[in-house]
Amino acid sequence: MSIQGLPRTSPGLRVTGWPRRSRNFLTNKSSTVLTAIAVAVIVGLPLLALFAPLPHDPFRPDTNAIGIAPNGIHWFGTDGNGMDVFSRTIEAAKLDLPIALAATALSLVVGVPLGLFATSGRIGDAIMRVIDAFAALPIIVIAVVSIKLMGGGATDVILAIAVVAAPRFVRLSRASAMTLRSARYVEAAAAIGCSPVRIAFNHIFRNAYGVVLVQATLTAANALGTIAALNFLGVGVKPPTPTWGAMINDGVSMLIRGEWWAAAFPTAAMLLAIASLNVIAGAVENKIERVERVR
Amino acid sequence: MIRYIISRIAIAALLLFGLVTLSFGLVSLLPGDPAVALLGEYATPADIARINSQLGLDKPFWERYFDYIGNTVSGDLGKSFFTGSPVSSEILTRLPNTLIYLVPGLLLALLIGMGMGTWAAYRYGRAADKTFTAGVSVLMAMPEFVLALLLLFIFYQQLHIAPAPLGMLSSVDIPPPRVTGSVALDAVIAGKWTTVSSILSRAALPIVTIGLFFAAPFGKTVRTGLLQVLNSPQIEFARACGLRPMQVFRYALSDVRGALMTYMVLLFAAALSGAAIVESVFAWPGVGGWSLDGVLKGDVPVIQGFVLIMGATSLIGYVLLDTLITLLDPRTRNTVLHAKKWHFGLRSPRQAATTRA
Amino acid sequence: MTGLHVKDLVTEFHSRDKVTRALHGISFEVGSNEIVGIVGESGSGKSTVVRSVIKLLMPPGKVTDGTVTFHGTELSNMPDRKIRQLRGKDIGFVAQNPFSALNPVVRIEKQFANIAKAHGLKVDSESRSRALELLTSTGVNDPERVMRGYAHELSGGMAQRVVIAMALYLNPKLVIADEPTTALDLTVQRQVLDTLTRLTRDSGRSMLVVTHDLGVVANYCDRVLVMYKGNIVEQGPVSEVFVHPQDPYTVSLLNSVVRPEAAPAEAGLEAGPPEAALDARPPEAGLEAGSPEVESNPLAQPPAVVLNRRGQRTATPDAGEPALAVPAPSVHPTELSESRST
Amino acid sequence: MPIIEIKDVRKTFRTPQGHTLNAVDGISLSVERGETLGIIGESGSGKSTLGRLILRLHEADSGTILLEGEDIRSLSKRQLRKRRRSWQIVFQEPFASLNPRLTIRQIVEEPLIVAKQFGASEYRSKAERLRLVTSTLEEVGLSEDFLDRRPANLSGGQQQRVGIARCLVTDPSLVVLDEPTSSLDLTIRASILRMLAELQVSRGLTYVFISHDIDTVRHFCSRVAVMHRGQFVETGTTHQVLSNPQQPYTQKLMAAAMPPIPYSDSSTANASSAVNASSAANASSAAKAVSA
Repeated sequence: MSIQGLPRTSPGLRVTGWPRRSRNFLTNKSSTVLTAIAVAVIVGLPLLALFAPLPHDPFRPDTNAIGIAPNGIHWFGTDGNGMDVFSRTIEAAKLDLPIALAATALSLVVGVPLGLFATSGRIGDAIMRVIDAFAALPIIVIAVVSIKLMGGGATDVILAIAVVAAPRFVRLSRASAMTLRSARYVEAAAAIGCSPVRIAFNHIFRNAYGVVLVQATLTAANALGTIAALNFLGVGVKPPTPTWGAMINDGVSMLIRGEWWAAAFPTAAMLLAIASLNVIAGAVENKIERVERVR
Repeated sequence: MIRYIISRIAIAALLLFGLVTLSFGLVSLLPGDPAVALLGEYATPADIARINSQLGLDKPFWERYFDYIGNTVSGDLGKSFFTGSPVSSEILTRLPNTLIYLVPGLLLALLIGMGMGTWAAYRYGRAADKTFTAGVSVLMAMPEFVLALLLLFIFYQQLHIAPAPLGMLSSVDIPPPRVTGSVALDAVIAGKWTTVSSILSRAALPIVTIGLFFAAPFGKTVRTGLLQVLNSPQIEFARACGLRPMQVFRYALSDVRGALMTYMVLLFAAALSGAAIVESVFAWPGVGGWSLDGVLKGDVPVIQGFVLIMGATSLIGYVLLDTLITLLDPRTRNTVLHAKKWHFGLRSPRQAATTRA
Repeated sequence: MTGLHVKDLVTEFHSRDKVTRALHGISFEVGSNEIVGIVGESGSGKSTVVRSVIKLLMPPGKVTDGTVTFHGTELSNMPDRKIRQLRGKDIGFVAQNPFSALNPVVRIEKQFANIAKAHGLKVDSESRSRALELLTSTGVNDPERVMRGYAHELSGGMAQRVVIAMALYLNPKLVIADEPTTALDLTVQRQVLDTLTRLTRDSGRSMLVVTHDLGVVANYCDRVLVMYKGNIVEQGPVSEVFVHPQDPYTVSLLNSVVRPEAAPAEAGLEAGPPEAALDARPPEAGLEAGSPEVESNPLAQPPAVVLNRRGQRTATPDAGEPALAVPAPSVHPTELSESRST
Repeated sequence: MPIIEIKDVRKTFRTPQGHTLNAVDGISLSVERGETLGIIGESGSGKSTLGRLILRLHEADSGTILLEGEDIRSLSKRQLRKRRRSWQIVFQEPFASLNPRLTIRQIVEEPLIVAKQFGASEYRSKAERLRLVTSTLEEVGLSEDFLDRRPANLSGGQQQRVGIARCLVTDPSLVVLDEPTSSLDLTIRASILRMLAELQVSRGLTYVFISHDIDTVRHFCSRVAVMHRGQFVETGTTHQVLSNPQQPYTQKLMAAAMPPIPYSDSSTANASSAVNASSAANASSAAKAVSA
């Protein structure tokens, strides 16, 4: 349950404060700084792409500068078509990150109520059986098929990723609702005459949302990887619109020749975004544990 | 016992049927006309109609559905719209190619994950554990294709140890005579050891990719599971009885066995469905790349076949696993074998144990 | 030197930024042929004592000072390998909950065999018959069937008898029992305790019993150690400590028990302890007996606090007050040390 | 009119394996206003289930349950929720029964809000609710400082006080106490019991006290029912039942109790207090002979 010897919140202090210590080897202060950086990356990258002036047009190939290494003009070099890697890497954030976040939000909105709803009764059982059958299907194929099914724009990618991720939330929220339903304080709430709706909101949801939130952040990180994988495979948003996955795919042939920059920079950007989301997930988890481990 | 097995089989059959329906429904709704895709955009309507009737696409939906189920049951998964080769035989030739790197890759993951996870659990809170945790977070943040590309860059481009990612056989290798259809198996049968070793050297990077990629989640599971058990009264009592560290470890392992087996099957399913990625990076002639191709082209029978086979494989895996876990654990084994006969009272052993605990 | 001698034992729990002391240098001994009880409430450190003595403490718990001598052998600086050989063979351990102590997926027979193997003994029909014999003497009926079966097939009392048999399997000189009957039903507790003490006394062993039940101590122990917040506040023969308690904490502990001879509806209800002082322990304490965090003691400077507490106690017999409206002074050190650490 | 009158109540559980367990097997009892009925039994005897059946926290399979003359088994769910404010329960595990995310104030206020929703006009004003919460907390020995704390920041005894305050805030007539002190430390138990006894007098409460501890029941209850395998094996005044038990099961239960007094009772005494070894050995064999 809890970890011994950890400082508890002193009585006057609210338990809901920002986490002061992380569970890994980072100290309190650096953990907070790290979280701040992570949030800055996730929020800042798309904003940068939207509002900041890019040094080159990310869509216009320069036939005089094909595959040149990073230099003062092309900070990240140019790719095989002569397009500026730096501008495209930033530009891709405008698409990749919002798609990942939107897909997560969508799966959250669909999955959580389903899970809370599926705790009992025939309909609940039926929902779970469908989810189980889904789990047996190859995920990437489902995603590809659903994107093909719908055409291949950004919205379609969002829908496809949401379809893949939603079962996770159904399971998770169902599991925590099931556990909490038998919690003693829920019984106590029933004993003082709380209505089922009041119990659901004031007692069950209040204690379940934290876990879901952590999972949501992790899912967003995962979605980012899946989107990149799909784009890497050539499914999803059409070229020449830059996405990290597609850029990496373009860069592979150069990579084999030893011209690493066209693939390396979008990869680094993507990994940075994924890592940031993971850091945020860790921070959220810590915050929740702060409440839970004092039990 | 027999009743239990029958019930398991019945459940599996029911799920399989649902899967067939799902794969048919999913794919039948694909937009776009396969005939157009096949003939190109300038095909005449007459040509399209001819192709459609050839492919049986002019029949009503329900008729196609029942045809599909009938064919599937008899083992006929249809023919590719594009190459015309039967889907079932394509899968049979390609699946071994996929398994060549997938199974050793997963075993490698098991080895690494188990070793590192155990080590981290035993050194909980110390440098080794922290390194492990950090390593896992890095690996978990890395999508499979990035890992594959990274390995390729290091071992092929920089160190020149690994061969080029150009498939299973190079042009200089002589393909063995066809016996089973699977090149690797045929090479073994024909005794062409140079070909076999060439295949193995090309499989090395995919194996390492899979091994590293799945070692992270596996190791994490091992560590969490062991940590829980190692702090349990059961292990404390074993230690208090003076059991040797290896004996204690075996006790701990017997407790997390079920969870690890479950995880292994889950990983296998995940690896199969992610095969498309690894295979497209290494141009591997496996079942994943082939199915991806089919999906991209809208080759309906190929997609259906792949979804069905992969789904069925993981389903059967789940059911087998469930049965195995139930039978391996004496607590649940008794429930299954002699239902309604308890050694004591009315409560089940599990309940009795938990209420007392 | 026979028996177990513990001197100035200090155990601490080390976390990243602070150290909490669970034991503040305790000393006691268990002579041969003697049954000694350790009583205390949750959080008093009584379970940490036994784990420190036989080095079962898991990190971040750590014995930082003191010596433990067992029959003339110094255990404190003994290598792990040697200690392991001692456990089970010279010092038997009876766990609290038999169902969580026995391995659920290994047959009882095999668990006996594993103990023998661990100490380099041959596993044969002889070692098996010794186990059967022990099971019989602990009162297990149909020991043959029990040996072939699994833990979950047993009732609580029977399972605890199996645990006792395992603890005594290699004929240890000392048995350490950690709340041996807490997990059992009332009617079974007595039988199991009778068995355990009979087997201890009959073969001239000694035993250290950890319990929170004063009844167990009164009925089965020769001597008693009373623990409070990581200190032994009083020790002596049961007949003396229970009849003429000296330490105010022991007094309040004994007072809080409802005595049979007292008049109904009065006794126990009026003679309450100064709860304010006791009730202000850290929230974790008392939630999960046996786990290390329960034993952790947030008081940084125990002796001062103990003195403080004692002075407090003896001065104010505020037993009947509806406590806690005004927290007693001894609350503050706890809270202060907490707020400092956060 | 008795405050509780139940007749031939039964409750059967189905185990996951499809076995049936008669948790409560045809129990009838009545409790008068102001009385404390003790229900004593070992774990699994069905005593907690009975407590929950009385308040209809579990649905009984058959039988009648009258609380203050009302047949609660025939009340609609909504009517039942409305009436809950008068019939309350205190749980065994104080921490588990408090929502960790709520403050003490929110926890104790919740019954008032529920009552307000059912039209109790006296709880309409927020200030009035706060006054009630504060005064009830004070009654159970918790100062205003506790209002904004959360359960995790309280000790076990304080948590149980909050649990008691929550059930008293709506001024109930009947309280089921389901082992209210068994998970608390010895030194805290007595003060909680003392407080409960005081509250009973000052508020005119009726208690059903569920426990496995004979000594606690002896001092807390006016009448006792001994429960075993879903049935009452013996009932009567505390004095009757516990001083002169008639049924073998009750006798067994009594014999198992261990009084914490050395040399207390000759029938259960053994050699434990003997100081030197040889006399210990002798006496233990003597004790064996006695118990045999």
